[in-house]
Amino acid sequence: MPALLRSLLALLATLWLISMLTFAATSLRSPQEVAQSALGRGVAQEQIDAFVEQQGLEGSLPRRYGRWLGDFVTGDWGTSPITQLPVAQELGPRLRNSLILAVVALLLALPPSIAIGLAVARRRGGRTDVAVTTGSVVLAALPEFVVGVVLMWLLAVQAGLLPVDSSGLAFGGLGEQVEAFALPALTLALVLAPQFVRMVRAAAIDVIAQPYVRAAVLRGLPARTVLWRHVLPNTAGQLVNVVAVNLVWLIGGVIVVENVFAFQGIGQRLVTAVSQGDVPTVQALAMVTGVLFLAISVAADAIVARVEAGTR
Amino acid sequence: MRRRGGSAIRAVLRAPEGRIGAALALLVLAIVVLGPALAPYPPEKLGVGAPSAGPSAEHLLGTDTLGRDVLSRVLCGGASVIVIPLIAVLLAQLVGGGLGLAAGYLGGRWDAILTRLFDVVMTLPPLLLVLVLIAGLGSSAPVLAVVVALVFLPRAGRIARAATRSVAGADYVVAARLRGESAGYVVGREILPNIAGPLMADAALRLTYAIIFVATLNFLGLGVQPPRPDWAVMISEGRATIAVTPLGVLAPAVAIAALSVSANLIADALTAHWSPDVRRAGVH
Amino acid sequence: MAALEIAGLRVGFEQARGDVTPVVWDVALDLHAGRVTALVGESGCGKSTVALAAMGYVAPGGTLLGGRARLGDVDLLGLPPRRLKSVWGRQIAYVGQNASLALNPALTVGRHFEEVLRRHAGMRRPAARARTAELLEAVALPDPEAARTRRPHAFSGGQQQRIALALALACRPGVLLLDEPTTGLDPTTQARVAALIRALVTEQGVATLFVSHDLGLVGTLADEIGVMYAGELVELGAAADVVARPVHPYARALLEATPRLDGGAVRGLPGAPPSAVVRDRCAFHPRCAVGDHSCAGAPVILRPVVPGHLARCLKPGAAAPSAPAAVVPAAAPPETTPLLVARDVVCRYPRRDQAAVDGVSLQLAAGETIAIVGESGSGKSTLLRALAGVHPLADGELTLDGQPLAPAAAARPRQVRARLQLVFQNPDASLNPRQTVGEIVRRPLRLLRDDVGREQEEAAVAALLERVQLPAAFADRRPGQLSGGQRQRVALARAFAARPHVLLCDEVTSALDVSVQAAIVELIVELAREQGTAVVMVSHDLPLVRSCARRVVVMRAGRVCEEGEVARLFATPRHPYTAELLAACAALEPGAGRSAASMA
Amino acid sequence: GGRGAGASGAVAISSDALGPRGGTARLLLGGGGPRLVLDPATQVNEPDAIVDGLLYDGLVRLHDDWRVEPRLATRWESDAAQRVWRFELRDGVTFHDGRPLTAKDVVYSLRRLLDERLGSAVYPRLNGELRPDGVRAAGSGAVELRLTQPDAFLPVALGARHCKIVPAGTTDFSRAIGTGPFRLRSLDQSKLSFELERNPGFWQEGLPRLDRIEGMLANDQASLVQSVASGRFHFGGFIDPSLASSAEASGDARLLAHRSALFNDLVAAADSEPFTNPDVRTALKLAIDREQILSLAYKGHGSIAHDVPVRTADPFFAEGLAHRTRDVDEARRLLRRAGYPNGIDLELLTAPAGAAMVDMAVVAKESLAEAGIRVSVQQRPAGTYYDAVWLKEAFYVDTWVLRHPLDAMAVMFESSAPWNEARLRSPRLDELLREARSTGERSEQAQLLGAAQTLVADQAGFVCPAWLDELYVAKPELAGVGFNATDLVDFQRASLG
Ligand SMILES: Nc1ncnc2c1ncn2[C@@H]1O[C@H](COP(=O)(O)OP(=O)(O)OP(=O)(O)O)[C@@H](O)[C@H]1O
Ligand SMILES: Nc1ncnc2c1ncn2[C@@H]1O[C@H](COP(=O)(O)OP(=O)(O)OP(=O)(O)O)[C@@H](O)[C@H]1O
Ligand SMILES: [Mg+2]
Ligand SMILES: [Mg+2]
Repeated sequence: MPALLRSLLALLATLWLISMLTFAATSLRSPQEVAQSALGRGVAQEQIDAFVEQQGLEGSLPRRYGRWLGDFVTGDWGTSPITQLPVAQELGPRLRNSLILAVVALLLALPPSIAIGLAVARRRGGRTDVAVTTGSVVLAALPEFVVGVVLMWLLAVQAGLLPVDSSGLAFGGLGEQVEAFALPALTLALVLAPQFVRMVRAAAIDVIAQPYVRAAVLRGLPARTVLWRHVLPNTAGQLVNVVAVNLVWLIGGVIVVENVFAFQGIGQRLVTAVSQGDVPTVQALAMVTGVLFLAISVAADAIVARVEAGTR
Repeated sequence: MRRRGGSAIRAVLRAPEGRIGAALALLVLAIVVLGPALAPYPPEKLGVGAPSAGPSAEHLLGTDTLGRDVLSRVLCGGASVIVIPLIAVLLAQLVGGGLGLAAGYLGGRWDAILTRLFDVVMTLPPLLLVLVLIAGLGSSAPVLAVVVALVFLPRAGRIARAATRSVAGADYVVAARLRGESAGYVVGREILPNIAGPLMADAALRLTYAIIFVATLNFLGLGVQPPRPDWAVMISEGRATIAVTPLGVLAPAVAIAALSVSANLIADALTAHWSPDVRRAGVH
Repeated sequence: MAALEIAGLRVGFEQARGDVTPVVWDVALDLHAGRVTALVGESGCGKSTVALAAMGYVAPGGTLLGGRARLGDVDLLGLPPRRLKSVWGRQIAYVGQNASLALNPALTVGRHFEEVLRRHAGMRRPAARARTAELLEAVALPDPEAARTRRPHAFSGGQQQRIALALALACRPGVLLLDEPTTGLDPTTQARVAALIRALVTEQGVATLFVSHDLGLVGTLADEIGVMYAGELVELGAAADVVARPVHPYARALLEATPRLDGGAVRGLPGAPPSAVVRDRCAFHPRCAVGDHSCAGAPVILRPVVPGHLARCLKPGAAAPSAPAAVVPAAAPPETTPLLVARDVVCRYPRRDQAAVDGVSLQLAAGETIAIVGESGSGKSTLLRALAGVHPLADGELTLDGQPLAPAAAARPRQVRARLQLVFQNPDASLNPRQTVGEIVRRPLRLLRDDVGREQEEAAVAALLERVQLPAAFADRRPGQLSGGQRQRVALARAFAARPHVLLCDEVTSALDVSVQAAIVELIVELAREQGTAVVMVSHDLPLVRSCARRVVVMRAGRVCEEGEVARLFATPRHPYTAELLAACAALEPGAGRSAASMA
Repeated sequence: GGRGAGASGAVAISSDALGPRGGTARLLLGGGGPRLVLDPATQVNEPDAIVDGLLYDGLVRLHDDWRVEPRLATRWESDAAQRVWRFELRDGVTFHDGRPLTAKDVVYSLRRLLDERLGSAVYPRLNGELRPDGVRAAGSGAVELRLTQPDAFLPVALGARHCKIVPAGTTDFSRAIGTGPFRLRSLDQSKLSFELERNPGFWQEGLPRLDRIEGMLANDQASLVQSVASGRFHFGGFIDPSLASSAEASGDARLLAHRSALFNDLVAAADSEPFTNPDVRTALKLAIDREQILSLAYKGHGSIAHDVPVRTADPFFAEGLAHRTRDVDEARRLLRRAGYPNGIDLELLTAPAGAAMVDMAVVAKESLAEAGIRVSVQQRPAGTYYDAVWLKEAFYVDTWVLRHPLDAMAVMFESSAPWNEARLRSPRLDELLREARSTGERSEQAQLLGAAQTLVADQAGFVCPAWLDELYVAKPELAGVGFNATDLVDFQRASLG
């Protein structure tokens, strides 16, 4: 299918540009500096030289880029100079954790948001609608870490219901593993939900105003049928788009929330890697996140196309 | 919809949420501007009270672990989360908006190139992009402003381009071109007045995100560094002692919330006024 | 006994906070089985509101202020919502304006039928399917079986309208409410759907309300016509009577504003209707040619003028004093050298194989008015934009006064730009909402006119506004504060400010009501004659064209398929497509016999 | 000559002093690096020390009072010149994989430390006096160390936590084969978590008491206390002193302190302006308010220090130093004399790289200001602090853990020491330290080290206002946790009640 091929090529081109951008941004420091900061306390020049060679820091920037890209696509993501671990191996489990976290948060946020959004759209302008709308504007404006810290205070410190952090993820039984997800996922869901509610509401209001909805009502169909059969399917396309768009923010949110709750995911790793100057890890994470994000966008586009196939 | 006499301020004040937002914003701004003068103690002065003390008459919000007055620190801690986002958004709006306007007006190859460029930058999740850049550039207030501006630049550009395009195709612009108006006139008199409103609403919305953004970077320890008082840094530092001195975290949290919420309320009112149909999802 | 008896219907809408403005007042209508009652009037006079309120439905923001709608022995307006829902779709059915919007794009056609049949007839799927096929066949939809599994977008506008009609008839309702069921369809399709409706109504004995703004159309279709103005019925009578002998000045004005294929003159109706019900005097008085001060004194009631023909007028049937000169096509100018010539013009859009304009040649003499007609998408607008210099030519050439004319407006010298002016279809989009009328009209003066100095501009603007019959004070208004007709006048003033030699008009009236439309056409013809301007008028409205142009060019799929003098072409079309166009229009002419409408 | 002894073979422990056997203790260790280093010779951070201390054993172990406890060595002695040392090894000790401990293993382990390329932290301490070929086996049950210059403190040096004994030939430390009380069950470097289990063949009978230890490294100070208080962990540390009160407030956990086990110091490098002038260095020491730092930055968890890396309670502490008091006027006078009549502006760098490092700088700023030393505190990211700042900048905060006085001064102030952050170049100090090493006489040692401390306190650009306790939180049921100068925390006798 040429359309698919074209979008795939566009995707690859974008990825390539991302890789250049990332590589350029992380290669601003000279190899010497990188080695110094990685090796730390009083090192000999020989060690620095060895490091530069081992990390593939010698040669011109384009050559280094070429080498790095070649290695990257063949699965060799380098070794973190800080942890001495192969980057790919280190990121695997963290990536899994982060993905689960994102999915859990999404599942936590989406269904109630749809229900609430549809409900208030139906009684647009009512007191509940105003309350929900204003509430979502307020909630949407709160930084993730503020929501997270407040939840931590309420649920963990005051009520003692949940652990304050996600260290249960590293070991501990299933219960502790599950608990480890609770606060981060809840925080993310709270940050996402207002966006979703607003979008569902706006989309549903649009659809409800459509003549075909009034036509359905005037055919004597019950309200439930009208809402779920006639309104919801027509918001689906927009909804998928909204979810896809919000996933960018979800990725950002995951980074923040992981750092609030010491959750062992890629976001936490990214921030430490940035502050430690762990270049290979930062590069790999940028690429992984880029791929993930693009995959999501493409998937969303495909779904939207499918959903809207019938509706032009 | 009547668009006449619709100065942004009046548009904001007309909507109830806009009024609340404006009041809140004024309050926060007053705190930031007058705070240093009002602070009962120097914000960095140690041991003005017993460390980690609860609220009292002398220390309305208690003290932190070094015995500094939390109230004074809150009063003095808002500068960076206001100034840096403002500069960043201004930069993004000027540069990105300018480019977007050019792309939208010129169309053709320039449009294609710029749009593609915007798209590429936008494919990187914003926080990731900022972190990557900070990894390369290090962190300081100017770097922060530029980096955040860079994140928002393509978004501002896209909006400006879309707005320009929607107007550039309008018959009245065609009419102007048929008359042989100069590009300056067409852009300045025919296009800009019609997109200024939406762009302003968009900038206000972006400001909300910039505030969240800068606060988040400060929180992650990649922005403003202690001991300078800063709301997000206070939260980050106070998190550990939240059980003992919750006010040391909750007070700056409320301050940040007030700031970003007020910005968002204003943005919301502006959006509702200028472009009731703009899908906010498409905006960021 | 009437199948649906509407009496004393009053509806209001919440305008500002808390204020309810009445928009429909004391409407009374009886619908009888097997008969079509039409409701006509200008946009916003409350037709749709009446149709919906007759079912017991008021759009959000609206309130029912009073009245009855008796269906058998129940009053729909007194029913609780639950009961209403079992009546809707079963005993009384509604088809909304523009069927393509009235069918849910996410559901298959079959699904729409299934839902209704299950709900009101308790039918299971197989039974519902059979009934669906039967219904689709009744509305003459090709291949009903296959149609069931497709979604609405897979059908043309006319077919969608048929589906919507079939859906309304699914449960054999006694009453059918149709809100402008043919608006937006091209004339040919319009005629077919109208004929179908008529046939079904007669056949199934349904009492039908037919809402339309087209008096010509309903004259051929309806048994009875109600004319609405400002939320009130102003005339009600047998269709033939109302069309042939309208008694209310408003009904007469509407009829006179409707262009006729036979070339009869159209006359515009100045002014605009009030936006709310006027109860203390005759609402039409400010626009009325025959009324006097007595009309403004007291409310006027609807009363019989002759038996069975009611009107809300103190001077029913009075002739207008001295009818203003009707529009007459410009006299044929002496055969001089052509002013504007297009030779073998080809225009394309990116990523489209088919050229939008495919080798069109055209000649325009000074002072001449020609019309370009053709169905939607035939390339009329593109051709016009190419002439104006805003669409690039893929091939061909243009000359003005024998001199080659640069294809791009930007490349044309200033004087040349002044000589060609373009007026757009939609006056909303062609005026910058952020500029005042004064600024809008002043720009071409400054840019394209050497003879008007800065200090004379203000006077010139005032003069131009006066010429298009707008008060000089309007110079300070912005487009948002004007009505559609007024905006189009501003657009004309802007075009004439440059003293053009050629005026290019792209469907300048199709966004306007008939009444306004006639006035604008009048104005164009008058100004053009005054200044000796040649006019190219693009339209898909044949009768309108007939009333103002001397020569017609018929386009189809980017090519000219016939060209000729109006009289000749309308009398003896040579191209089968022209004939088809004419036939469709003829079927919709006021007064055309019902037999003509039954062609399907 | 130096001499030490202990019973040979299995060591019996009177069991009544010990808690019950069994149970799994969970540790949450903060202050760690990005990975857990299982090679004891190159270990870096505190969690490495604690975990490696459980997995490996050294020849000796140091207590806070510099008592040298026999571990894998049962006896040691030197010749009169303090040049040739002989250590006798404990019988019947086996590694986790069942191999018996031999002199070969000890020789291999010690020689590794002397390899410059390995970069062990004890290398600078031993490098000057011991070459790899100076380490020899003396039969299978003893080793002999021949020094190039006298060192009476060699057993103390070997009590460093890096000097653990590993099987000869080990290059891969991922399995952590040692002779310690616990052995490694699993380690997940990406999660920074580990599981240890009792070493059934441990040479000290009856120990350890715990069956298992699970732990993880916490990257986040903030949640350490809460995590222990909420019951998910039995033991957490280090706790920043600023969090001590919250540990005390959160009912169910108690605070444990390894008294005065570390210090933060201000480094004023003598080779950079304005610290080239000794008056400026001395002004800093006179102006700083030690009490304030102890009470505010350290919340009282520590003790006053006197600008030497030796605690007041240390047997080698130079008494006279304790009588020096804060003198702001004198500090001003010195500054005037140095050419700063209007005071001086300084930029002090710090990082959240160790307990209270930032708070210490912030508090120091206060008292220095009173003497006209106006400090602006600049916080740098912890991750790159030791690369970008340490040993490079002029004025910054550093942190050290407790060392033996001689070790500490040798590592920090000897002219040739690579970690001479203060840039002290004093032949006299080098001489004093050399002499102290070469005498076995306790009183002479004390006198020489005392003189060295006085010199450091007078001259070095090294401002050390207070010692800081290493703080931990523990659940009450965890008993028997000990502290020492080698492994920091010792869980050998820990038990769950
Ligand atoms: N939902 C609504 N809210 C407020 N006012 C409304 C609403 N719907 C209709 N109106 C007002 O009621 C009046 C009658 O509207 P209605 O739609 O019945 O007119 P119409 O004759 O059907 O016009 P058209 O030919 O344009 O369909 C108008 O003035 C309109 O502005
Ligand atoms: N911007 C565009 N991009 C691509 N194709 C276009 C564009 N505008 C018009 N077309 C196509 O060009 C052809 C001619 O369009 P044009 O607008 O000239 O028709 P028209 O006769 O004016 O129709 P209408 O009566 O609907 O205004 C049509 O097939 C149309 O689909
Ligand atoms: Mg209507
Ligand atoms: Mg057109």
